[in-house]
Amino acid sequence: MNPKLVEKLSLWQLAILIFIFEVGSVAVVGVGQEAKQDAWIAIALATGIGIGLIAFYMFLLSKLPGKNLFEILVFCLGKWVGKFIGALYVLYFFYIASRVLRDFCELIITVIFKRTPIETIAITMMLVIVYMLYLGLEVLGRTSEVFIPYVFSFIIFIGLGTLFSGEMEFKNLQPILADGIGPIAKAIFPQLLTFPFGEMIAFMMIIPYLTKFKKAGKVSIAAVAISGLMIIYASVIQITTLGLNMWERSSFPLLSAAREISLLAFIERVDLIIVFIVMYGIIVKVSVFFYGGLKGIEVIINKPYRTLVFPLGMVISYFSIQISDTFAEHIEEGIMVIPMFLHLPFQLFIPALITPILIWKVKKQQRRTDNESV
Amino acid sequence: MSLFDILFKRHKNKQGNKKTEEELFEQDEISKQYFTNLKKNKNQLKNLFQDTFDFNIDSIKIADQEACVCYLGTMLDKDALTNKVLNAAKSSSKQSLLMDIEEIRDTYFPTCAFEYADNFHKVVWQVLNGYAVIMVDGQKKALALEIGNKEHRAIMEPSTQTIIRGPKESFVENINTNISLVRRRIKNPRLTFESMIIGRDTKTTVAIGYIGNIMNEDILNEVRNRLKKVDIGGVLDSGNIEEFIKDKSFTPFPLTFNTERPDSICGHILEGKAAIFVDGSPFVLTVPSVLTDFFQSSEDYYQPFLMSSFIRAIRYISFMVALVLPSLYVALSTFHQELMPTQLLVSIQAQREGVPFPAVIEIFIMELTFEVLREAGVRMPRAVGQTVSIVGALVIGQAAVEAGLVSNVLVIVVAFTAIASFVSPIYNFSISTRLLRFILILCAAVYGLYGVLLFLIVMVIHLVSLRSFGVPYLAPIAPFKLEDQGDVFVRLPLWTNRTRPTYLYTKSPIKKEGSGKPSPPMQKGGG
Amino acid sequence: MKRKCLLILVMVAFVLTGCWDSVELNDIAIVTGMAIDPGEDKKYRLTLEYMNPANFSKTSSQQGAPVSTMVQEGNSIADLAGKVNVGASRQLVFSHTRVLFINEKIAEEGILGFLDGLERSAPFRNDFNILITKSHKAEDYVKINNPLEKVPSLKLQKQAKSFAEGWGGDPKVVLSDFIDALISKGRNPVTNTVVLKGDPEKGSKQESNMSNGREALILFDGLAVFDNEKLAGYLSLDDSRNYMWTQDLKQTTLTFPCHDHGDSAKEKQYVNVRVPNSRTKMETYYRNEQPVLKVNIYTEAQIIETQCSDDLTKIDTFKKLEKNAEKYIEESVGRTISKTQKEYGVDIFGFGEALYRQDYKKFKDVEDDWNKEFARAEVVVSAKVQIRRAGTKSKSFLTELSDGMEE
Amino acid sequence: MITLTFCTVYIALLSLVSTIDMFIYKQSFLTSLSYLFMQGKGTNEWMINVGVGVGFLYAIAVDYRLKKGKGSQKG
Repeated sequence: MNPKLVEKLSLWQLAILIFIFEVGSVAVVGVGQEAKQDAWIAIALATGIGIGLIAFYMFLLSKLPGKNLFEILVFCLGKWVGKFIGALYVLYFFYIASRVLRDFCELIITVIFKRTPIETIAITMMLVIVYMLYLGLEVLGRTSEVFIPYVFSFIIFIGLGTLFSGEMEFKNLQPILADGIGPIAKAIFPQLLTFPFGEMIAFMMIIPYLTKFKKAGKVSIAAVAISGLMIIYASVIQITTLGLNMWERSSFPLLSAAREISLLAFIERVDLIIVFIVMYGIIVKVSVFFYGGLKGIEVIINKPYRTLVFPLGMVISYFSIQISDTFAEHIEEGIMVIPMFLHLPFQLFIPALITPILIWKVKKQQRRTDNESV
Repeated sequence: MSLFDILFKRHKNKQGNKKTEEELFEQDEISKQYFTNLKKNKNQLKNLFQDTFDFNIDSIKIADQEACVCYLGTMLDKDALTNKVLNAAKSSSKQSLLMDIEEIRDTYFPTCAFEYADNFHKVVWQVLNGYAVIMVDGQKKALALEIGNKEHRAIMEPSTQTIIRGPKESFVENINTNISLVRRRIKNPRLTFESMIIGRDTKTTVAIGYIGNIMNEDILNEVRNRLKKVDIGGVLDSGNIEEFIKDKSFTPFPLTFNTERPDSICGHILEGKAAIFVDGSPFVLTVPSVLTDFFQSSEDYYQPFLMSSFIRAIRYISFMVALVLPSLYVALSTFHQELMPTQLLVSIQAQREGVPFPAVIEIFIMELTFEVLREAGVRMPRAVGQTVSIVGALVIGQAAVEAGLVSNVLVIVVAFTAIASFVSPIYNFSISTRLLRFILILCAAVYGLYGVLLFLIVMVIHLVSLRSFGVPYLAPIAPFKLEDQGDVFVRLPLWTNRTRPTYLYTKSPIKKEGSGKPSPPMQKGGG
Repeated sequence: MKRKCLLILVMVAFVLTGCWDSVELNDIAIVTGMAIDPGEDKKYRLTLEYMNPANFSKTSSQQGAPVSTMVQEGNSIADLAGKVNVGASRQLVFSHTRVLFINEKIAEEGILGFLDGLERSAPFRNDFNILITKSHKAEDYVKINNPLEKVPSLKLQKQAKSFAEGWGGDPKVVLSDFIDALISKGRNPVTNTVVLKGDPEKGSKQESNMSNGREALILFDGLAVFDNEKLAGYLSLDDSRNYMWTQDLKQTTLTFPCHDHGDSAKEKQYVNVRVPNSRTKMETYYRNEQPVLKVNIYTEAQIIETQCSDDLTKIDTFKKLEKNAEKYIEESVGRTISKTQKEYGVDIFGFGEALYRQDYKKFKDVEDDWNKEFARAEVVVSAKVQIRRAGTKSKSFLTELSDGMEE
Repeated sequence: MITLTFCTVYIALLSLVSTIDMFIYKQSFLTSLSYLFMQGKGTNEWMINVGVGVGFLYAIAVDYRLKKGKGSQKG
């Protein structure tokens, strides 16, 4: 007797998923270094753009309720072209999933383990994700519901902990807007725009499966806004605790910041909290991308995705190691290649291109049904 | 006949339960026909029961008719039988009026609980149930009389789930007594008990108890269907049934709640759950059950709410402790020395000096020893049990440390884990932590804290994928229900708790109207 | 069925892999202190101090010395730490390092060589004190016994903490602060210094714990001032407290004269106040192309001891004492700053950073030779002291005495 | 079908990764593709290769079972 494997998410679960998706990895990796001490301003502005972005995605989805990105592509571009673009999206999602997984493996290897091969981390992590997705999207949503209090309160705790340990120095945030808005603009475009906010394109695969689709827009906008606030909070912690120089040089700034916590002469060395936040954040992120890709394949080959979870999960863990030989290559690709050649086209250009076609086709369809009904 | 028997019957007819005693006998290839000829019936019975020593067929004469009374001598009180039946027979034999079976009953056994058996299956069934069956020659029906006084245990204090404040009754083996214990507490005519017979050989009576206008119909049907599907030789305890109606077998977590406390069963029934009574078992099941049920004791509702909330928090914490403390020890001491405060690390290290085993082996030895001791302590006769605990305490606590086999800290870890694992009010929930603990220790030994975290995540994934009769196992937490939070991690005052658990989708979700907040009497006048 | 397969796979993956990083507690030694001296043939001479856990066990205490040390020479610190097992039996764990002693000779040559390794590697935490050793070899400092704290480095760290909290004499410089100051163009690093009094030979013996007096004692001895990565010179212990006034000093006790009259220090009468709380605001600005360094100190105090006969129940007395205290603080802090300007010409106070925050454009112009600007700057120190209360007695008996004398 | 999808995704990702390597290291497509297989001797990369292998076998097994299931349904 298998439990019913339902693929429905509640609004609350969607909000949680978006929150963890956005905050999980970004809070730890640290973003907006180009903007220096004004990173939080850059993030605030980028959150505004991110809200616009998700509103735009929601607009696309609302034109054809219940259809996901791939079905919209097929609807707009016809069966063959649509499926081809869809296949490119599948590749994009899988590739990003591998990259995200790699981020986490690097963290674990650098921070916790010295001799453990990175490959085992990738595989074990992927097995957990495979197990989760095999049980369905709903399980992902519910697991996140269980963990959200921890993720949320741990991030808050890090802030309070560093504050009460006396490690925060708010003067590190000064001077504000020293070099004008040039650096901020540079930080926003393309880095902050695409990572973390643009990556929400993957939610175009999930939002159609909501129980209450109509309210999804407002909820996801609220979730993006809250996660924006959280990222600002995290970056303020990082900058004030570490100082500008250290922050720019740290691979995992929130971790370095958390290491400064020392309360009651006993609560110290709380690295584990960070590892947990990242770990769960990464699980959600990889799952969402992976799920997006799988759903795309489902549309393309017309078969349920469940049997594909395990083999393709292994492929992702394989590529998480293969995408780059060295950490330097990984970072360089992340800065030079990925935003311009992968993120921007897939997150902005293609959706922007299909918008007019979509509107036109939907109108045509409506007219036809109107005519028929008349 | 008592009230609930009538209710039984009503529902048996209404629902048309297929699983009746007759059907079960058909499986056993016993013929159904009841003859008007007494001899044939007698022979049929004798063939069936063969030469079991306690089966009696005594020929008597009632109202000048050939008759016989058949019964299992071990199942009923022979004195009562003599008083009731044989005296009646004696007194009636003087008359020479032909009476049919209804008249016989009305005349001679007006006070006895009775049932007519119009087919042979019923006759056999009533004999097996400890009735005395009177068969009269030439009649189409037999009369089964309840003589009563079967041996059973008196109601005592619960032995597995003791509480300090609250009712001190517990269920016993007899199903009718158990049902009456519930009935006495819930005086609601919509409280319904449906019975069915399960078990090819034991033919155990199983009853589903619920309140008709609260319980969700879909869940109830699911319960009925699953119980109907149960096909098993013997039902000796509710545990047997439990395994058949679980949603998923491959899980360490109990998917049905069981208790021997009538008050907590009543609480569950009032919330909109179904209770499953099994004859012969003092443990009654309730379904659907969710994880948080296992952290709630009925005493929580009898003590002040602040205290109860605190104790509940303690339970959740000790659940986590029982689960992860040993693995945390392994992970921290063999992988992440840097995460421990210096002083703590030094004192642990100092105690581990000279211990010959790696930390994993050390903790495995101690945990295993403890499990063995616990098992021995449970199985031993009570007189010897003392010895076991003394030996255990000495061997584990003292000698092992002094011999340098294990370290002091480890003893503390194991002892604290063990005590923490006893905190869960329901025993079979604490068993699940025992099993998972060992897996967690393995994970910690292989991957350190990363392994522990990974396994905890897997465990949560598993938990959220579980369902108990269609209700998500982690129900008020995930999917999150704000309305139910008043009785999950904390217990808010009873007057705030106005709704039944929403995850049960009850027919009447509102328990009571109005706030009912207690307040001091209004001040009269002003001035 | 499929799920079971998957489960088995997970189990296999778990069990077959793994255990790479596990190390038993019996196989590690916890490093608590490091000392770096110039090597004889090679670049560095590293002394590691690690604990002997048997000594800390409750049941069999006092087995052997609480710590042992290991000396090696090599060209990089990480290399030395890596091959320490040439002589030590256990793997060393560096995450609990408490103190890093650096010989002043090394510091004079520059300490960039090993800072990166310490910062980059994950095991090192950012919570060890960096101390410059004067007089003796750094190696000796990790060997000096003490009856209260068994581990020399732990003793030093505790000492530093108590000193910082009680008197405000330790700038609490940890690795990240040091590196921050090193990178920053508007600030130069400082660290505390220690000096060894007594005979290190005797002090390193266990027997020395048996006597009441100390054979050898490690004392704090003011600040070491760095010009970028090189040691430029020292400031005295009093100067180091004055330095701390500019850096948000938390607690201290302050002794200042209560009268203006009297010349030599011995003739004067003094008041001692305890400062439980103090805030500092630094401002740097240009006035007619002349940099001005302004320090505003706001502080609270309560009287601990007085040698004067002034009536402590009077508002006027409080006002007078406050004024004297302000004057005293202003003078002494000003003295320290101008001493630094004149002798070393490096900005250890962070005035450059203050300018960076307050006037970013101006700082951009001068950042490359900020130290020169610092040296020629005008110093303005203003203190604001509020004496709140006067301990458990209101009037001193001295007041009564002097009253009686007057009558 | 599962196996086909598996192979397609694998090859497509492989070419994507080598294309990116091509730009990063400024070398020809084939060189970067061969580097993907060449590098990692002596490291633990065999593990992920085994992982992919297991995934591939799994895909074949599922395909086989699906086919058999279909066949028996028809027959």
